[in-house]
Amino acid sequence: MSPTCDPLVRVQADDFDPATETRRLTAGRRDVGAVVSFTGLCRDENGRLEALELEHYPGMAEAEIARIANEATGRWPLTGLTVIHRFGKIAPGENIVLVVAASSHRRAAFDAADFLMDFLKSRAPFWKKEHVAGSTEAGWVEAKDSDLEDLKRWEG
Amino acid sequence: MSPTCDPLVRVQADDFDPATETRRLTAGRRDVGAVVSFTGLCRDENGRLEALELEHYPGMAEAEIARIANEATGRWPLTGLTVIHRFGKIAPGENIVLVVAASSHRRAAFDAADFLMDFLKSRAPFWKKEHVAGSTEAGWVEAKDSDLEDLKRWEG
Amino acid sequence: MKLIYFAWVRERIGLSDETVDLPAEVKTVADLLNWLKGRGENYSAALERPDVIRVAINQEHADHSTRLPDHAEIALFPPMTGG
Amino acid sequence: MKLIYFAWVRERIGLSDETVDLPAEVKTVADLLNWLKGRGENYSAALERPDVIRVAINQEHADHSTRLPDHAEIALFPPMTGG
Repeated sequence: MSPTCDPLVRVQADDFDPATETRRLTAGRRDVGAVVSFTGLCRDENGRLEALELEHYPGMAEAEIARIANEATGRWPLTGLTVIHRFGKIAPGENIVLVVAASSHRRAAFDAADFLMDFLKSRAPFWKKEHVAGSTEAGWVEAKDSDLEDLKRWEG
Repeated sequence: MSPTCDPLVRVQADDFDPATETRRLTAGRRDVGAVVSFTGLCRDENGRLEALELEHYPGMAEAEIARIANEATGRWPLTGLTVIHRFGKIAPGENIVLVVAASSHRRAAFDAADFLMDFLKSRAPFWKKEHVAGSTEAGWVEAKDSDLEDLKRWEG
Repeated sequence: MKLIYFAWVRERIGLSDETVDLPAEVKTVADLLNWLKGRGENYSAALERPDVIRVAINQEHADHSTRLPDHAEIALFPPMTGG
Repeated sequence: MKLIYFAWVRERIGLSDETVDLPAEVKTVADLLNWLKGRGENYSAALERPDVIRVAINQEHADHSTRLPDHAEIALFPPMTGG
């Protein structure tokens, strides 16, 4: 009954264009009623952040995101799903992560995008390091307990 | 404490470009960490739909969307919020409605966009009529009870 | 009083808007709907189920129990289906 | 066994990856973490709180109680902070 779709997963150093990715899921189709896109950007902590550096586990990053994406397409009737996560140095204001979920139904698109972001945060093998202006020390961002709390929203 | 923002509300016959609207909320800023955009499209019911016709109440449509948008900016710390709703004839595959919510925080952006759509559906004065291929009769789309259920998610 | 109609309420009444003089006993939105129903078959067809009719007074949603202001734009329409 | 380290685990150990021969008594992920801690100050600094260390076996998340396969790529890293 549920439309199946094959998620598109990319892990890359280059920037992405949310508009292009959205068009890929809607162009020439008449069955898409809702597209939810989430873009996560590098946010400046009080003007002191020079850049984020994102380390990742090549191979596992793609595999783990694909596992989460496939779980989402099994849970919600999606017509399309795209997930892109960048690695490397990223300046404030730049894109880090993109999730685009398309469906015939509004709630499915919202929930799938929300679910993807919750699981990416605590299961995709990426680690953020902060490069701070005027300092040679770079510090690893600590995981938040709330990230694990977020996962519980999707249980049961 | 919460970043205040002045929502941008437009009610128009013309199409819109989600990418342009998203850029408007992020360009030149370093404080935006999350952008959630929802695009509602005209979906074809089993290949029989020729077009939707959207009637609206000019004046009240803008005012009511602005009331809902202002409620959202009061509830969540948003750095930007844009809502665009089209009226007139809209073919399958075309855009109907856009909500873009920007925030420092992921959950605020998701919740605000979700809230906006729930309230737009049952409070913004728009009515959809379906023009069906091979028929001169056009039928009004009926409101769903589930639309009112959706509002209850935001109580309390 | 300025009355304005939308969607199938407009189609069934056969008018987009009109200006009417209300009798003194029409005090609330519910009174108005009831009074309009008696104005002809087109009105009774449009308003046969008053409970589903939504009302806005001066472009704000209003309950059926709301008292009518002296001068206002009263809009009658079906449940909304935008978004 | 191929071991691979990320983020501050990598920095503290001072290696990105290495291949080690494990003694027969190292049977689970927890055994591995305990054994590595004894290999020097860099390892004990990286693994001082084994409970926060996340582990992947052949690129899939694994519990500390998981038995180690004979040949595998075992990755050790801090809690993830992507997204």
